[in-house]
Amino acid sequence: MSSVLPREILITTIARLLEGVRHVAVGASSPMPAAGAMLRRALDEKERTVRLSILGSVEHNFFTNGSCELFDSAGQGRIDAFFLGGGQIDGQANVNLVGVGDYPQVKVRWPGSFGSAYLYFVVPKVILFREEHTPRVMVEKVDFVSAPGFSDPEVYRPGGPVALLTGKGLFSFDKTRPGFTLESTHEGESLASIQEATGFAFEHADSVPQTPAPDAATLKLLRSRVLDELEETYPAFAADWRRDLAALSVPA
Amino acid sequence: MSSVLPREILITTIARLLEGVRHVAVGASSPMPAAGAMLRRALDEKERTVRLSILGSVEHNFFTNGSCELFDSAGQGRIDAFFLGGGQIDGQANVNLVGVGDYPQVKVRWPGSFGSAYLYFVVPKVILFREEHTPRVMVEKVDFVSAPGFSDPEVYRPGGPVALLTGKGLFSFDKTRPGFTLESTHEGESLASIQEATGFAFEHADSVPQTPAPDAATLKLLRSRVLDELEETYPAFAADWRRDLAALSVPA
Amino acid sequence: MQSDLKGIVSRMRSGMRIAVPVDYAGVSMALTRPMIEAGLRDLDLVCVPTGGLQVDMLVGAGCVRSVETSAVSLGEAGGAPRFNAAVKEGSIKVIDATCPAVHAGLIAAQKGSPFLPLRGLIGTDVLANRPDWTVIDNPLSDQKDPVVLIPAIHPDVAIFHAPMADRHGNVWIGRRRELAPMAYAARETYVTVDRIVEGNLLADEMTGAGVLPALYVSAVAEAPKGAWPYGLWGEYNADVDELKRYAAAARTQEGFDAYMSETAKQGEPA
Amino acid sequence: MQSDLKGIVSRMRSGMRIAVPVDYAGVSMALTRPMIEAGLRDLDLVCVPTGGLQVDMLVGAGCVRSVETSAVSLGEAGGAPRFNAAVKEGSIKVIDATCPAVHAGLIAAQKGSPFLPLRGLIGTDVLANRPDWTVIDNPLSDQKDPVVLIPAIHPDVAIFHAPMADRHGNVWIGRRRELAPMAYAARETYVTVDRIVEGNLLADEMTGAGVLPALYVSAVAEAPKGAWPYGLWGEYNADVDELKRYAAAARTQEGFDAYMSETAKQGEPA
Repeated sequence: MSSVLPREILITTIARLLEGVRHVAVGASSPMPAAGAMLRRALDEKERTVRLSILGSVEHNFFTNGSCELFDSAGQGRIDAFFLGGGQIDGQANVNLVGVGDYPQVKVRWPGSFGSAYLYFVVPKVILFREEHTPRVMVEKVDFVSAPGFSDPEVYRPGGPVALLTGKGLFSFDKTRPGFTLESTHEGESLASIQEATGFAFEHADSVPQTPAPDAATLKLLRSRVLDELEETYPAFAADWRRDLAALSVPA
Repeated sequence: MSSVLPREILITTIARLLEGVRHVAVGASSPMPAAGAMLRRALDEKERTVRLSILGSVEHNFFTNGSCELFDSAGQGRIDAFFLGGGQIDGQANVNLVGVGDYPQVKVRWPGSFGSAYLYFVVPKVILFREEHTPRVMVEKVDFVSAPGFSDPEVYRPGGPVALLTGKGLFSFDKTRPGFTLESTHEGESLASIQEATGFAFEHADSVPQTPAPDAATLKLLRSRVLDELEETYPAFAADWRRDLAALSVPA
Repeated sequence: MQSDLKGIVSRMRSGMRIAVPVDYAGVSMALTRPMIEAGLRDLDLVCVPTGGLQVDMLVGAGCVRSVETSAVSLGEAGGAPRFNAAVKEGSIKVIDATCPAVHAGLIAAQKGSPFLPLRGLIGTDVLANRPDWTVIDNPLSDQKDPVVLIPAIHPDVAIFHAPMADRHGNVWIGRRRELAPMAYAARETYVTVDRIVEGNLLADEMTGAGVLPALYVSAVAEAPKGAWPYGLWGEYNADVDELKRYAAAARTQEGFDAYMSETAKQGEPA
Repeated sequence: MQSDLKGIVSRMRSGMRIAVPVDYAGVSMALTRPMIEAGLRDLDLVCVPTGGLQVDMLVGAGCVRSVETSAVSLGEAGGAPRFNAAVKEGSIKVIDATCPAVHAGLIAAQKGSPFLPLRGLIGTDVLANRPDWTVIDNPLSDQKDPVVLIPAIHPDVAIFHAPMADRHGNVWIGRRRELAPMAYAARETYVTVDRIVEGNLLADEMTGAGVLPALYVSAVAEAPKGAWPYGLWGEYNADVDELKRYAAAARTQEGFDAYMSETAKQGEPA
């Protein structure tokens, strides 16, 4: 088990969450979601075509109508999955990409909401992905709602969050409550360590399983084809990964 | 005077109506409006650039965003003048491009309203141009309003009709009445002959002047440069014109 | 992705709403006869924004239930004889529009929006006959300001003809950008092309600029000169003589039927 | 039509609303310093749909009154230091948007429409802080269906950088189509290009497909590598080291001032 890198478990988990999708879009600086989508594509290639759009990439760009096309195609229902991070994420899956403190003169200003206030509503599978899992990120209530985790029934909302994946564990989201359920803890974490790191309450089984590592075949695919593909768009991330593999003394 | 062709008087009149415009759009099969715009462009070339967009033409196409771009640019206020015909035109400048009789099962069906129901509202100078001047075209009331000649004050309407040019005469349009005023009669026509051919009432001075013919310099420009330019897009019309010039025994 | 004319038509069903382009933008005339031969019925055509020969033939062959359009004509060859006859007889429903309203409906669908507002139209009989169009008072204005809302148009199928596609299904539409909203708005898009090219049209910025990506294309079939007797921008001109021959023949239903069976024997154009 | 950087900046005025593109679409960095040197003040920037170095520099130089944007950052080089500081100090007004809302506002202007409806947004603090955005109940629905109306955005000026233009003022924007609505919506559009080419870009269907026509272009200036340190699609990559150098320097106003006067001496990039 210690022969698998933490990021490989994250990427494999992302690929599992993407089961059944046809078209995934990821942000420009999102190597792990991209890797997860590439793994999904490699696993599914005999059954279906999985498209991967990486914003700002030339190689992984299916768009020819400018930066509005991502939003248009999401509105058309042509994007099945998307990833959102967040400076703050709260227990109702609200996401804050704007800042900490009283808006507009926030104490800490982040870039802004980007397309979240739209995509979170229309993309069926939105995966919240943030490696940093601390009480300052996983808060009880966000200071600014860039995009809300759930909406009243009269609001047009074919999309929304399905999961929250962090450096410590994987949660599913139940929009009927609404709230998160801890599904698994990553190696080295426990229910207690996650509760301590999380500013919001969440549900969990009495005994929470560990996040599964990839099987040997998947791991091989990941370290060969996916890593090679990833290198084209994210050379620095791929180099890092290769270095860590070398340190593991595992043949890459 | 008889050394000037009727169409040359029409084209010159169109050019006069286009004084001051920067961008004229004409339909695909509108050689005379196109010729009028080309004459305007030639006359003004030292003072300003007059753009001419001919729908469906490659040579005179400034557009790269498909067939919606004409309407978009008109909505942006970038088209100063446009021409409309009409199977029926009435005394309030209503235009019918759909058919005669009870809609929808009309007795005579014409192609349809095209973009008139929009462009008539937003293009500042719409020139109604129809050579056939008979009671069946110039009616008291159109059977179907493809586009209305005037609108209530609360309706957004920066554009509308400024003139009606026919094979018999030139009318101006007064939107405050609303109604037409006969400004001039073409050679061979009179107030009486026009009244007889017109199904709607119109205002007129006691003595209606004759539509002026082009001066010698303008006529020269028309028969050289404009005719040459027109030939690229409307070869059949240009050939006709040259034949008639030859028949006039006027050196073309 | 790659298919043929029969393969494409086998994916169409009677009762579908089908979007077709204006005569100069690339009409897939190559699909017209296979659609007729497949016995499609009750089609609801949406002309983007006007129709011509393809519409007239489909109407003449009895395939059509309704036509939403800003106009139908054969251009230089005159009025559309079978369409005009059907309107007079009341055998098809004509839903008169105006060009920018058709574009607005497709762009609303492109944007996943329920409607687009459109200026103009107030006081026309076009509006008066469109119960699906709604006039509201502009909520952003502090004065009375009526504006028309055009609902999104969601065709089941869009069909058109283009100069080329690659084997991935990327289609080069050049500056005929109205073809893109048709495809964005439609559930399925079928394209015929003069030629299939090697390589990837998206790989190069110059060709990529004019591409409708495969993401929106359900199937492509090669059909050389597939717009004939219409022309194709940058490729070949319309065959006006043929359009006139059709126009003369189709003045009667018998003449139309004779034209269709005669030209069926001729096969593809030279 | 053809001009130079100073000629273009001389046509801008303090208090204007200026639209600028996203960092990867062609930012006219070449115009940034001339705008600062011209002493422009109280600019209202509209980022289409996000901003970066150009916005941060204009803010740092005191040219800006407000920024309407979906985000401002230096991408890989981190947060936008002068923008973030100005937001915290309250010395500029930030008007937070979301990407498709900026596009919707420009496309409304493109279409001459007063607004465009946009899904999403309901329940966000983005919406709560936009008194200019209005929620209505969709008039075309028979159920309760709230939808947001985004008013048209009419910039006084749009500026961007592109690979090439011809002497007629036609600008090749390739597949960066968001540049077109910026120009359609703006009263004036100023473009810098890496090179001016002979001939007419509209004369050929292949190049024409990627052209913003001269009709929408007020002036063009040649500025080789004019997007630097940003990259230009299909031409050159971003100079991330330079962006990082800026990001480090501009953490303080003094550092920003020093960077600007130092790089002013350097002149144009290699």
